Amino acid sequence: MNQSLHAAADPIIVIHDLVKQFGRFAALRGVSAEFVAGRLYAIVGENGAGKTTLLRSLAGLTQPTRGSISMLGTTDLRSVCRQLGYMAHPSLLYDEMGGMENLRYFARLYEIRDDERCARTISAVGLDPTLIRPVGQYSQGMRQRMSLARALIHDPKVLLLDEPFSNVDARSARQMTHLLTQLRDAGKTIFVVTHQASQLEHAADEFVHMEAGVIVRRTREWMTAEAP
Amino acid sequence: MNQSLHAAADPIIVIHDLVKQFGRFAALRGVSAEFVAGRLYAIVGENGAGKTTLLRSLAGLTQPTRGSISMLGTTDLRSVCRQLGYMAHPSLLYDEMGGMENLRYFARLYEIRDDERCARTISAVGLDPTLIRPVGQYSQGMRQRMSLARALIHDPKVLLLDEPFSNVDARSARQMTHLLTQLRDAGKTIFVVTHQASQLEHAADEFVHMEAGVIVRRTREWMTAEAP
Amino acid sequence: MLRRAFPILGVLTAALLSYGLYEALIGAPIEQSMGEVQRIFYYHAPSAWTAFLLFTVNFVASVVYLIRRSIKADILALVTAEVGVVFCTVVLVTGPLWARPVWGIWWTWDIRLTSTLVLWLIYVSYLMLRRFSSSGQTPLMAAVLAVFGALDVPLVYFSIWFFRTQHPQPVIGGGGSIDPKMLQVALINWAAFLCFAGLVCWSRYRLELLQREVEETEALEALLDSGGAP
Amino acid sequence: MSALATLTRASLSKDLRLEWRSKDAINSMLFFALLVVVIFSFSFDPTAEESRRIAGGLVWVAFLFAAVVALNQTWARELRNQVLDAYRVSPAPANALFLAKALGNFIFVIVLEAFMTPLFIVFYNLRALGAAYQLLIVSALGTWALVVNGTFFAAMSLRTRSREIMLPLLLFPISIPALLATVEGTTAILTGDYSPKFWIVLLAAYNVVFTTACLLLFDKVLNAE
Amino acid sequence: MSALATLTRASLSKDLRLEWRSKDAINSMLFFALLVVVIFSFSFDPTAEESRRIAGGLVWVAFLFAAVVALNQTWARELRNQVLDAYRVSPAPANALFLAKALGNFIFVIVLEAFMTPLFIVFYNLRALGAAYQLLIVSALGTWALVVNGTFFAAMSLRTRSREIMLPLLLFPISIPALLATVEGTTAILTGDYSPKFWIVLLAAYNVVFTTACLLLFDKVLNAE
Ligand code: HEM
Ligand SMILES: Nc1ncnc2c1ncn2[C@@H]1O[C@H](COP(=O)(O)OP(=O)(O)OP(=O)(O)O)[C@@H](O)[C@H]1O
Ligand SMILES: Nc1ncnc2c1ncn2[C@@H]1O[C@H](COP(=O)(O)OP(=O)(O)OP(=O)(O)O)[C@@H](O)[C@H]1O
Ligand SMILES: [Mg+2]
Ligand SMILES: [Mg+2]
Repeated sequence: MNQSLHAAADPIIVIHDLVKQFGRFAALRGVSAEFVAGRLYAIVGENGAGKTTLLRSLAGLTQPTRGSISMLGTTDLRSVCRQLGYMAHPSLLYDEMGGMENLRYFARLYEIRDDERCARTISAVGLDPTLIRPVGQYSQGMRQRMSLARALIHDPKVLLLDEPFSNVDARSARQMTHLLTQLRDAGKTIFVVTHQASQLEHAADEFVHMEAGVIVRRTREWMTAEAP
Repeated sequence: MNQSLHAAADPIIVIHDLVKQFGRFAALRGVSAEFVAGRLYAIVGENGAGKTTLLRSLAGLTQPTRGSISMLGTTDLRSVCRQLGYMAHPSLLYDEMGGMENLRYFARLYEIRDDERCARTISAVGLDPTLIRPVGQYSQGMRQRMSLARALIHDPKVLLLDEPFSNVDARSARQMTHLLTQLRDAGKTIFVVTHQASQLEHAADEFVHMEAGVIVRRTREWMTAEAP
Repeated sequence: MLRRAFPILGVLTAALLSYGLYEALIGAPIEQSMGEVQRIFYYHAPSAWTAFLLFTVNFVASVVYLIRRSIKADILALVTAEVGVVFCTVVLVTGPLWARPVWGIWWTWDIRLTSTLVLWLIYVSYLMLRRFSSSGQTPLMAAVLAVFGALDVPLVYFSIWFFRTQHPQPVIGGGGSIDPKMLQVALINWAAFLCFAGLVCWSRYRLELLQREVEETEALEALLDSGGAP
Repeated sequence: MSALATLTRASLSKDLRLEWRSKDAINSMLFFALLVVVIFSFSFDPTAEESRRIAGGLVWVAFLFAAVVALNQTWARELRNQVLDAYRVSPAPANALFLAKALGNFIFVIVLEAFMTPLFIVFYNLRALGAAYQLLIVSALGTWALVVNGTFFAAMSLRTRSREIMLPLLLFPISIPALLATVEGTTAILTGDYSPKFWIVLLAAYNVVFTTACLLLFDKVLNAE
Repeated sequence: MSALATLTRASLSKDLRLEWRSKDAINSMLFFALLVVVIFSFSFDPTAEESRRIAGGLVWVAFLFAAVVALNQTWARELRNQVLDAYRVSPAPANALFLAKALGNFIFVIVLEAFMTPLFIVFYNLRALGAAYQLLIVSALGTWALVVNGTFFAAMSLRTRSREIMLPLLLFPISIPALLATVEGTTAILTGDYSPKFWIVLLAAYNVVFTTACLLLFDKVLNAE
C-alpha cells in the first residue's frame, strides 16, 4: 500500500467551507477537507448526511451555495471533467442499448472513437463485450459493473462512486471491491459512498464519516459508529 | 423464545410448487415450503432470486402462474387479507399527508374508524402521533417506521416486509429490528426480506435462502453464503 | 432611510389615489359619444402603462440575474411580474367592461386587446413556472423564460398587426386628439398607480428578501440542532 | 353497499382535501384550459352565423383535450410510492376507489367547463337559441361519459409503457359515439334547428351501459398483473 | 464547431436508432394523430367553402396537440436512469444535445404531419388555390418554430413538478405568434385570397430569434441546479 508515500504529497482535491442549501434545508453545512491522490476513500454516514450531495458537488453536478472546491489545482471543475469518472446509484445507461453500444456512445462524449478501448474497458470490469442483450435486461450486479465501465472509459484520475454495492448481492460486491482496489493501486483516487462500510473494511485507505452535512471524523479503520 | 413450542404446530402458511412467470422469465420456479406461526423468518438471497416476487405472491398482489398458497387454512388469499400486513420497499403512503392523516385513511380501508388506535400504532413504532409534517418530509428512517405502522394498523397475524432496512441508517435499522422481535414475541408471523441479513442475526428464528427462484435451504443461523 | 420614508410615501400615494379617483369620477368632463362609461378610461389606460413598465423592469432584472446571479435581481423580477400581472388583469377586466356598452361586444381581436392578452398569458405562465419548479432552479428557469417572453413581445405585436383586418377600430384614441383635461386626469392617475405599484413592489421585495433570509437561517439552525447529537 | 358508499366518500374526500391543499392541479389546469380557448380562438375565425354551427364541435374538442390532460393525472397520486398496493392488499372493494376517482374527475372537469364556457361565449359572441337548461343536461351527461371511461382507461394505461399517450389511444375510439352525441346535442340547442332529444337519450343510454361495465370490470383491472 | 456537429450526429443517430428499434413512440403517435383527425372530422362538419377558410386552423391545432404529446417524451429517455447526468459530467457541449433533440423532434413531427395531411385532405375535400410549394415552406418553418421552443421548454419543465402539463403552459403563450403566422400563412395559401409573404417572413424571423436564444441559453438550463 502506498499510503506513507502519499501522505506528504500535495492534495489532489481541496474542499473549503462547502455549503449546499436546498431551499430551507442545508444538505452540506461547511465541509472542509483535503484528499490526496492514489487513495481509496470510503464516505460513510447516516441517511441524509449529505454524502450524495458532496459527491455531486465534486462531480460539478450541483452548484454549491457557498464555499469552493479545487481539483487538480483548479476551481473550474468544468475544465477538469475529463479527469473525473462519476457513477451514481442509478445506472446512467440507456436500458434499450447493449453494453458495447452504450459505451461507444459515452466514449464519443469524450471524443474517444476507439471500439477496442471500449471492449477492453468492458472486459476490465468482468463483463463480456460481445454480449448483445440490452442493458435493461442485465442483472443488477452486471448493470453496476457496466456503470463502472462507463465511468472508467476515459481513464479518469478521480473516481466518484455513489453506493456501488447497494442492492447488489454479496458476491458481486466482493468482486467490485477487488476491482476498486486494483484501480487504486493503479494510482486512481477513488471515493466510495456506501452504507455497507464493512464491505470496504480491508480495501479503503480512509473512512470519511459524515453527519448532518459535515465531516465529523476521518479514520484509518472502520468501526461501527456507536452512540457515545 | 417459542421456537420449540411451535415446531410441532400446524403450519400457518403452506406453499406448494409455486411458479411465477414474467413473460419468458420464471421469477419463481417451483417453491414449496411450510411456515409455522409466531416466528420471524428472514428471506435472503441474491438480486433477482425472487424474494420480492414470493412476498407479493403471499400478499395476493401477484397471481401465481402455477402452484398454490394456502394461508390460515384457505387458498383464497383475498378472504384472509385482514390477517395480512404488507410493507414494500416504497413507502405505500401519501407523501402529501401527515402521518396520522395517512393512517386514518388506511384504517378506514379496514373499516377501523378509531383515531385512538391509529395514534397508539404510531406511538408503537416510535413516532409522534401529533407530528403534522407531511410524510414526504420525513427522513427515510421515519418513513419506514410509518410504513410499518400502516402495515400494523389492523393488527394482522402475518407480516410481510420487503427490505425494511434498505437505505436506512444503522441506528434506525437496529430500532426496527428490536420492534420486529417484540412483534414476533407477541405471536405474529413475520417475513423479512433483506440484503443485510447480519442485521437479523440474533432476531430471526430461521433464514430462508433463495436462489434463482427456489428456496435452496433453510437454516437456524445466518452464515455468509460462500461458494461451495 | 427608505424604511422611514415608507409611511410618508404611503400617505402620499393614498392622497394621490383619492385625488385621481375624484378627478376621474367628477373632475373630468363627460365624453360626448360614450357618456359616463368613458370614465373607466382613467383606470384602464394608466393600468396598462404601469403594467408595461413593470414588465420592462422584469426583463431587465432577469437579464441582470442571468449575468450576475444576484438574488436581489431575481426577487425584483419576481415582484414586478406579480404586480405587473395584477395591473394587466385590471386592463383586461376594464377593457371588456367598457367594450360591452360601447362596441356592443365583449371582445374583438384588435391588436391592442390581443397583444395585451398574450402579454398577460406570458407572464402568468412565468408565475406558474416559478410556482412549479423545484426550489433550487427557480430563479434561473424564470429568468430564462422572462428573456423568451421579452423576445416574443415584438413578434406578437407584428403578427397581430396583420391578423384579421376586419376588426372594428377603437372608437377613440385612433386619431390621437384628446381633451387636455382628460389627458391630465389620466396622467394624475398614472402617477398615482406608479406610486402604488412602486410601494407594493417595495414591500413585496422586502418581504421576499426577509423570507429567504429566514429560510436560510432556519436551515442552518435546524442542522445545528440535529448536528449536536453525537 | 353502505361500505361502498363510506369508502367512496373517504377516498373522494381525501382526494379533494389534497387537491384543495395544494391547488396546483386545478390552477395549472385552469390556465391550460384558458390557453386552449385562446389557441382555438386564434385559429378559427368564424362569422357569427358559422360560429354557432361549429361552436358545439369547437367547445367539446377543447373540453376533450383539457379533460384528457386532467384524466392522465388521476392515478398519479396513487402510483407514487405504490400506494395502490396498500389498497389492493386491503379488504376495501375496488369499486369504491373507482367511484371516488370518477366522481373526483367529474367535479374537476365540470369546474373546467364552467370556467371555459364563458370564455368561449365572450370570444365567439355566442348565444343559445334553444333551451339553455338542456345545455346543462347535455353537458353533465357528456362529461360523465368522458370521465367514467377516462378514469377506467387511465387505470388500464397504468400498466403500459408511455402511459400519457396510451389514455387517448384507448379513450378516443370508445368515446366517439358519446362525443358525437354531445356535439350534435349542443349544436342542436345552440342553433335551435332541431330537437336534441334523441342525442340526450343516446347519451343517457351510453352512460348507463359504460358505468355498469366499468363498475363490473374495475376489480379485474385493479388486480391485474 | 466540428465537435458540435459530430456530437449532434452521434446523439441524433442514437435516438433515431432506438426509435427505429422499438417503433413504439412513432406507432402510438401515428395512431393518436389519426384519432385526432377523426375526432375533428366528427366534431366539425363544414361546407366546402367554409372548410377552406377554417382548414388552416383545424390542421394546425391538430398538429399542435399531437406535437405537444410527442415533445413531452423528448427527454424521457435521458431521464430514465439519470443518463442526463452522464452527459453533464462529460466535456460534451450542451448545444449538441439540444440540436440533436430538436432535429429528432423535427423529423418526428414532420412525419406526423405528412401522415395527417392526406387524411385531412380526404376528410375535408381540400385543395389549395395558391401555390402548393409555399405550403411546404410554411409547414417546415412553422414546425421548426414549434419544435425548437418545445424541445427547450420540455427541458425546462423537467425541473418542475407535474411535468406533462407544464410544457403546454410554457410553450403555448410563447408560440402564439408562430402559430398565428403558420395558420394565417396556410389559410392564405389554401384560399389564395392574399399573399402569404408577410407570414413567411415573420416565421423566419421568429425561428432565427428563438433558435439563437435556445442555443445560447440551453447550457444554463441543462446545468441548472
Ligand atoms: C376589451 C379589452 C381591452 C383591452 C385589453 C384594452 C387594452 C388597452 C391597452 C393595453 C392600452 C394601453 C396601450 C396604449 O396606450 O396604446 C389601452 C389604452 C386605451 N384603451 Fe383600451 N383596451 C380594451 C378595450 C377598450 C375599449 C372598449 C375602449 C374604448 C372604446 C378602449 C379605449 C382605450 C383608450 C382610449 C386608451 C388610451 C389610448 C392611447 O393611449 O392611445 N379600450 N387599452
Ligand atoms: N434536490 C434536493 N432537493 C431538496 N433536498 C435535497 C435534494 N437532494 C438532497 N436533499 C436533501 O439533502 C439531504 C442530504 O441528501 P443526500 O442525498 O446527500 O444524503 P445521503 O447522505 O446521500 O443519504 P442517503 O444515504 O439516504 O443516500 C437529505 O436530507 C435530502 O433530503
Ligand atoms: N413485473 C415484472 N416483469 C418482469 N420481470 C420481473 C417483474 N418483477 C420481477 N421480475 C424479474 O423477476 C426476477 C425476480 O425478481 P424479484 O424482484 O423477486 O427479485 P428479488 O429477489 O426481490 O431481487 P432484489 O434483491 O433485487 O429485490 C428478477 O429477475 C426480475 O427481473
Ligand atoms: Mg445518497
Ligand atoms: Mg426485491
